[in-house]
Amino acid sequence: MTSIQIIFLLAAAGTLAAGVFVVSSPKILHAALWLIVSLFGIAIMFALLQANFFAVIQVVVYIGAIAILIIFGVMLTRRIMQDTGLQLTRFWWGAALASLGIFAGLITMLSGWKAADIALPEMSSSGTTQAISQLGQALVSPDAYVLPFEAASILLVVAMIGAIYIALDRK
Amino acid sequence: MLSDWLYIGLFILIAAALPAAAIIVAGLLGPHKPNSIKNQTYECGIETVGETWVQFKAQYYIFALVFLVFDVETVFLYPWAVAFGQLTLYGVLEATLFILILAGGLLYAWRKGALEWV
Amino acid sequence: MIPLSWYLVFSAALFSIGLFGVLARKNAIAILMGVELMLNAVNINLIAFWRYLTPTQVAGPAFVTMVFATAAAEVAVGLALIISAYRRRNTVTADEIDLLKG
Amino acid sequence: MNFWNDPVNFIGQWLGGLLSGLGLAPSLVNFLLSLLGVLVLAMGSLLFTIFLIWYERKILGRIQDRLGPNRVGPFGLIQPIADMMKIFTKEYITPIGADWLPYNLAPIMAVASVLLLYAVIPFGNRMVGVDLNVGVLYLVAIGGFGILAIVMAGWSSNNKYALLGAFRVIALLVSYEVPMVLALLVPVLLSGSMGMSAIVQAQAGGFWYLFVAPLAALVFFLSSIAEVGRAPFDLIEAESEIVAGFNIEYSGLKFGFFYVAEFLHSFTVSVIFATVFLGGWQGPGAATYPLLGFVYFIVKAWIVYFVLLLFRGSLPRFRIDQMMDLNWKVLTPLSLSLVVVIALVDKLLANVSLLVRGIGLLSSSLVVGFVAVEIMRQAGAKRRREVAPAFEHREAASGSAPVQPGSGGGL
Repeated sequence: MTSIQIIFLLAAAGTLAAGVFVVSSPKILHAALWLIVSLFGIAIMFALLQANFFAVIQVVVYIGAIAILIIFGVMLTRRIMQDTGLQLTRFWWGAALASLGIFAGLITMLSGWKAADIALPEMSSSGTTQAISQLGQALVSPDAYVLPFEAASILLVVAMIGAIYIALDRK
Repeated sequence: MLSDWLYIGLFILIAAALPAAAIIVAGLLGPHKPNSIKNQTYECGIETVGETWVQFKAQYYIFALVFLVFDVETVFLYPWAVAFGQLTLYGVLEATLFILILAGGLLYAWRKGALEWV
Repeated sequence: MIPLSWYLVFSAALFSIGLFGVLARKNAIAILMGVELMLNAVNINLIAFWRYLTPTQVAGPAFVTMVFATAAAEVAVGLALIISAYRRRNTVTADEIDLLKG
Repeated sequence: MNFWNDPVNFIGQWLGGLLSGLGLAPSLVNFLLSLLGVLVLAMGSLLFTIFLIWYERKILGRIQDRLGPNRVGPFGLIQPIADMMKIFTKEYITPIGADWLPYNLAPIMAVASVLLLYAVIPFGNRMVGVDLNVGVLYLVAIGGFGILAIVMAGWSSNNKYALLGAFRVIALLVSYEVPMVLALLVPVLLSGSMGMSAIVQAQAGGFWYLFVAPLAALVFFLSSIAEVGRAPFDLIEAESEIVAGFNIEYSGLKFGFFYVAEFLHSFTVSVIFATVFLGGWQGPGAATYPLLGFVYFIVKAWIVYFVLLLFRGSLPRFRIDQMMDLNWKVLTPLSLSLVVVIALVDKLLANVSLLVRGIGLLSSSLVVGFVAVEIMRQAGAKRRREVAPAFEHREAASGSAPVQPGSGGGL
C-alpha cells in the first residue's frame, strides 16, 4: 500500500461519508455544508488523477458558485430550518433498496471487466498544460466541439433568462 | 505533477493548523466565565425579537444566479485563452460569439431590472 | 499506483448515494443536492476513463465541461422554480408542489 | 549552483544533504523539506501581518493629519504586538444557539484562504512554493473559500444582523468575482499559460501587462479592492449601516483572525497585482540573482499596497446600490468587451514584432476605455436631464434664478 493509495482511500471515505450526511442530515443547511465537503473530496480525486484544470474548476464552479447558490436557495426558503426529524419520504426503504441494487449491479458489471486494473499513464507537468491547451483548441475547432461550445453558451443564457423570469419579484 | 498537489495539501493542513492552534492557545490564556446574559445574541443591548431566520428577498438569489452563469463561462474561456497562441482567427471569432451570447443574457437581466439593488 | 477500478467503485458508490437522496428526500433542495452528487459521480468516471484509457484524446474533458454547464443550468433553474413555488405555496416539500392541480 | 543564483534550491540541497547524513530515507527528507518551506511561508506571512497593521495605521494617521501609533516602542512599532497580546488574553463569548463546528471553523478558514494564496506566488526566479500550471484559477478557487468562511460565520452565529450582513457581503463578493475573473483572463490570453511563473516570464523586457492592457489592470485592481472589502468598498464592515456585519458575534482571537485575514488579504492582492500586471520579480539582473528579483517584487507590491491605502484614506464609502451598479453595469460589460477586443487585436497582429503588437494592444485598450467613458458620460447626462425638471421646479419655488444650462455641467 503506497502513500498515494492511502490518500485516495482517505479522500474516498471522507467524500462518501459526507455524501451520506448530505442525503440523511435532518437540517438542510447542514446537508449543504456536507455537500461542500463532498465536492471538495471530488476535487481531491481530480487532483489525484492529475486533471489539474478540473480540480481547480471543481472548486471554482461547484464550491464557489453552485454551493453558494444552494445556500441562498435554502435561506430563501428558510422555514424548513425549524423542521426536525428525518427528512425522508415514507418509502425511503424502497429508495435504499433501489440504490443498493444499482450499486450491486454496477459492481458486478465492473468485476467482469478485464481492463479495470491497468495502471495510470504518467503525465508530466507540461503534459497537463498540453491537455488544457488541447481542450481549448477542441472547443473552438469546427471539426471537434464548436457546436456544443456555442450550445452551452445558449443553454447558460436561456437558463439565466428563465430563472430570472421565474424568481424575480413581480410587484 | 502529483507532487505539486501534495505540496498544496500540506499547505492546506498547515494553513488551517496555525490559526487553529492560536485560537486554542488564546482560549487557554483567556478567562472563561460564561453566563446566560452574556451569551445572549447581540442586538444593541435590547433583547432579540422574533426568529433569527428573517425572510430574504429573492434579489440576493438573482445576483448569485448571474454570477453562476458567468463563473461557468470561465470553464470554457480559460482553456481557450491557454490555447490562444495556436488558434486561428476563426477560433477567436467563435469565442467572440460565445461572449456575445452571454452579453445578451446580461443585457436581458439589465433591462428586466434584475440587476437593481432594491 | 491506484488502479482504475478504485475510481469506478468510488463513483458507483457516490452515484448510488446521490440516487438515494433523489428518491428518498422530501425537501426539493435536498433532491437537487442528490442530483449534484450523481453528476459529480459521472464526472469522476469521465475523467478517470480519459486519464487511464485515452489520455491523448480530448473527448473526456470536453464532456466534463459540458456536464459543468448543464449542472449549473439545472441548479439555476431548479432553485428558481423551488423559490417561486415556495413563495406561492409556502412549502418546499416535493410531494406538495403539484402546480398542475392548481 | 551557488547561493546567489538559486538560493532556495541551494538551501534545500544543503539541508537535504544534512538530513540524509542523519540516515533518513530520501522520501522523508523531501517531505521534511516541503514541510519546512510551507511553515516558513505560512508563518512568515502571518507574522508579516503584525508589521502591516502598524504600517497601515501609521499611513492612515498621516493621511488624516494624525500621528498614528507612537507610544509603544520606537515609532510605535511594538504597538501591534501589544494589541496581539491583549487580544490573546480575551474571553471567547459564544452566543446561545450558535452552531459549534461552523462557528469555530469560519475564522480558521478565513485566515487559511488568504495564506493559501501564497503557495503559488513566485517571489523570484526559481523562488516559488509550487509552480502550479493552473495558478490563476487556483487563486480564484481559494478566494471562494474566503466567501464560504463568511457564509459560515454569518449563519452559525444565530444572529439576524450577522446573517443579513453576511448575505449583503456575499452578494457583493460573488458579483465582483465576475470582472476579476474576466480581467485575469487577459494576462492568461496574452501569455498563453495559467501558471504564475509563466505569466511573469512572459512579461520579460518591460512588457508589463499594466502597459499592454492597462484597462484589465484597472478592472482587476478595483474588483480586488472590493474582494478585500477595503474603502471605498468597505461594505463588509459598514459600521454605520449594519451593526458590524457577519462577525458581530465573534470575540477575542476569533474576531482577531477575521481582522488579520482582511489585513493580510489586502497586501496579498497587491502581491498578486504585482505578479500578474507589474512583471513580478522581473527587473535588471533579476533572472541571475533571484534575491534581487525578490527585492524588486516586494517594492512593486509595496507601491500597489500604498496606492490601496491612499484609496482607503481619501475616498468615502459607496452605497451598496452604487457598488452593484458599478459592478454589473460598468465593470462586467467593460471586461467582457475588453476580452473580445484584446483577443481580436492580438490575433490580427500575430505576425508583427512584439513592440508593434504591444502598442496596438495598448491603443485598443485606450479606445475601449475612451468609448466606455463616453457612454457613461452620455448616460449620466441623460439621467441629469431626466431629474433636472424636478430641480428647476424646486428652485423656482424657492425664488432663486434657475441654473444656466451648461454652467452646472460638472455634476
